[in-house]
Amino acid sequence: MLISITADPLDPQPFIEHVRRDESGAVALFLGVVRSSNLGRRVLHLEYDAYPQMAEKKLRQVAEEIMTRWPISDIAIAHRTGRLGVGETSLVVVVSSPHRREAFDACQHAVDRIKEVAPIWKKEVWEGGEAWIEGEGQPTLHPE
Amino acid sequence: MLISITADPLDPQPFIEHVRRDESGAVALFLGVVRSSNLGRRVLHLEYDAYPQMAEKKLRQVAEEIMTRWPISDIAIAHRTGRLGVGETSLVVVVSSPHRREAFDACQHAVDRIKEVAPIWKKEVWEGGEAWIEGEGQPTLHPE
Amino acid sequence: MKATVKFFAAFHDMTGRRELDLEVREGLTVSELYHDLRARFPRLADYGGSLLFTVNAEYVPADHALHDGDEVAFIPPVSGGTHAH
Amino acid sequence: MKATVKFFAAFHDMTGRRELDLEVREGLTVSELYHDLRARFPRLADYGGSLLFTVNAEYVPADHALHDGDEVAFIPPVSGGTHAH
Repeated sequence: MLISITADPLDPQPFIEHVRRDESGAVALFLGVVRSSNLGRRVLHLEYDAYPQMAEKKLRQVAEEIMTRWPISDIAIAHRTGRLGVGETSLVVVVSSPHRREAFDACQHAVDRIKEVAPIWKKEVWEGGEAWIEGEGQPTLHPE
Repeated sequence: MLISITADPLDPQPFIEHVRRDESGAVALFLGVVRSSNLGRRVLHLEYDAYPQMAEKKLRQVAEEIMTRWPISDIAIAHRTGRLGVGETSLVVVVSSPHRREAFDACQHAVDRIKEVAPIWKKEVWEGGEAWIEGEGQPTLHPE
Repeated sequence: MKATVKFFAAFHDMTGRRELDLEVREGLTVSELYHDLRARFPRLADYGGSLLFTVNAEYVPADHALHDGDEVAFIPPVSGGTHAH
Repeated sequence: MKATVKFFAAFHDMTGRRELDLEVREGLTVSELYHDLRARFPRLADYGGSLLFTVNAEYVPADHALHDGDEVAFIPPVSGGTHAH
């Protein structure tokens, strides 16, 4: 399991190598990428801000939850922070497993959960304005 | 769209770059990997054989079918042939799209279809024996 | 007693700060602390019920009482992960 | 007339060949061709109904008749893609 919050560009290759095991027949990978337009606005760049220690803890909880629920071999989650231009990768989720169905399911579920629980925010900067995007996810309050 | 049947090792990075567009917010990627055991046998290596021109044509048909059915930006499919050791990548499928749900769905469906229609076979080589694996998929006969 | 408040994202923009060390009274709740801070930083928005609170990097209810040395943060609805909804 | 037969995977192992140029009679069907080849290559297995035929890189029915210059291949159940079922 590998969890990373980093300001450095995200290259998926080391994460693929980290999760692969000799028993793995399948690796499912997701990249979140900055796109050039959102809600009709031309996006110049994004800024991601995180509460790093807490985000790392929450991503680790997501990874453990996924490992418990699906018979996968391993999972890696990396989230980038700071300023990202169009085409740059904000999120990498990689899952390895003996069979392909659970690799896809676990990877997709991990992406959904990350958006819900991780204290990470993005600001969209477009020509003539900018705004923190708030309200896509709302962490659930529950005893831990 | 990029379709490739190749004896060279598969590196996913160029395929990711090929499919990404400025409107892409999501990239879903699948790697098929040679695993060390199958049906209780310790696998030494695999050999993939293909009918190359036809496999390329069938993979292109799968890619076109996927592009028609889901609102994705682009898709790349690469299949390796020849001798592959444990941990080596036999199949790369990469899909980019504005939103993440369809990237996952399209990628997963493409992998399923590739196994059904592509004239590609694998031989498992284990200690003391080897066998062509036949019967996982069976191409459907239909007019084209 | 002492508490440290961390400001992220919109809170960083609204306060111009990343962190603030405060002297707070015993038993102060996190929502009371937020109310007090709005007097000091008038730009702090009223998030109503959609604002969450953390103490020492765990989510806590609004009526959670602070202890000496606690690290507090305010968490508006999160938007990490991808740019593709 | 002439036809070229391509052998892949198990067929390559069973015949020791990748390709074979043949003189075939007008109107010969692909399944008849396969039957004839089994006389020449006794190791060719009886796949029954699970064997598919292609002509010029398209799947065709077993009773498809050959034309001059056709490229024929025999397609046992495929197993490409991944090693993870």
